[in-house]
Amino acid sequence: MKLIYFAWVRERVGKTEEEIDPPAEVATVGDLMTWLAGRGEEYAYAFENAKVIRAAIDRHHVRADAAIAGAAEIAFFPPMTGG
Amino acid sequence: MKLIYFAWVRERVGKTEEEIDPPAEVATVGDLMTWLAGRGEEYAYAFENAKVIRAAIDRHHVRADAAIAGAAEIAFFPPMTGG
Amino acid sequence: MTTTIRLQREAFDVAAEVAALTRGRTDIGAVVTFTGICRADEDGAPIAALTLEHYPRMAEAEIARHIEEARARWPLLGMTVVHRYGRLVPGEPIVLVVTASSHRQAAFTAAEFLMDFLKTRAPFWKQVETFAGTSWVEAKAADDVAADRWSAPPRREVR
Amino acid sequence: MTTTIRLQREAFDVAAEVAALTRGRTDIGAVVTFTGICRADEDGAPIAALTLEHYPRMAEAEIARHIEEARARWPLLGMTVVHRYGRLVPGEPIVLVVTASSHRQAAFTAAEFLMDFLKTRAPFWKQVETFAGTSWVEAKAADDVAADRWSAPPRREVR
Repeated sequence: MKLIYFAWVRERVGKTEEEIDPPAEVATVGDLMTWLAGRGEEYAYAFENAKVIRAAIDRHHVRADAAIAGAAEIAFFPPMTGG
Repeated sequence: MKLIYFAWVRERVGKTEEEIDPPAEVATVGDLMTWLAGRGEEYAYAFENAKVIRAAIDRHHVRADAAIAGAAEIAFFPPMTGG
Repeated sequence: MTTTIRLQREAFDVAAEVAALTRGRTDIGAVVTFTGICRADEDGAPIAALTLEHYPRMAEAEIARHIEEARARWPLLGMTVVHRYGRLVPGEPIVLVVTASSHRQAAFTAAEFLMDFLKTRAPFWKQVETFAGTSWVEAKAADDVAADRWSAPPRREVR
Repeated sequence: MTTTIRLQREAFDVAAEVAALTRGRTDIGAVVTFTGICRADEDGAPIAALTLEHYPRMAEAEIARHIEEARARWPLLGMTVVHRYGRLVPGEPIVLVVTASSHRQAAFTAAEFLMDFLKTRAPFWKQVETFAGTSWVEAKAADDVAADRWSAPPRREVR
């Protein structure tokens, strides 16, 4: 699946997007953030306070308990500040 | 004092404005409407339902119990429908 | 604060009024405009035109009093009210309110406040011209209800 | 109903957007516009510019979902949302919402609803450029409070 990062999540991870293939036990968005945080210093920094990070699956807002099975594109970003 | 009429009050009275000199016992806006209603058929028609008619003294909205002493210009009109 | 009140027969230019209120300023973060337009129907019946009658000096004074009240109640940076009179056909603009503030809530709230008061307290009267004759538009109870909500203390604290 | 959603780098023309929504129609009685403008300060500190980052396809989809919700909740005749991205300096417009209805209350309410959702749910992020460096604007609790009021059934019945 494809991951996309925005704003300071993007800056901390150091990339705008990437393809990943997480292990089967990574079932939810929350699991995915925990798994990502273990991938290195920049990910640990980006996801150190996972509670404030928002996620979208295939361009719909989801909560941390949303299942990632079947997702084509998962985005992580800070709370939005548009308008 | 000067009286000014607007909208259907004006149409019923048949004039846009006039100078009047009511007797001393006409103390309030309500008294004035009653006194005007006795001045002829067109006035009786205009003021037949005095409760719905609004008044302004010197360009400020007033209630029927407002005193008319000292007023230079009193206006009578239906409820407003601007905007 | 920039305030403008104009009563006129002519149409108005919303963009020009907004530009006059905001030009050269960088403290304004929110501009709300309300434009009231003559519809082709009134209470479900087709109309040919509206004729607006007004009480000239009082209309200006009454609008000024409400602009002053809005200024006292909300943190505004500018307000414009333009109201037309005379004969207007469907599709023509009748009234314009523009409010400017640093934040959106004050701008929205003040625009609604000014419109509710223009509907119920500004000395304007609409005469409807139908294909059968003319009649005076009756005041709507819903407009009085809308205006009455401003008698209570400001209801919304969010900005 | 006419609806327009556009995300763009370029400035927008409020008058042209309103004209596109109302041209040739005589059923629209009320048009509300909201323009959000880049201020020269953020939380009291002077800024040099804002840079807006967005999530392109999701931003359009999310705005479309809220336009659809507004259409279901209020009697609207047209809605336009234009949101800019990229670098903007103080005084430049950021966002435009236009709503049209036969009566004013629906137009005002839908414009506030759309703005509250653009602030809290549309995937845009503002980075502030000060004379000392850059930082990301933090989401404001007041904006969440404003958005939460729409979860309850429509509060105002007046039109």
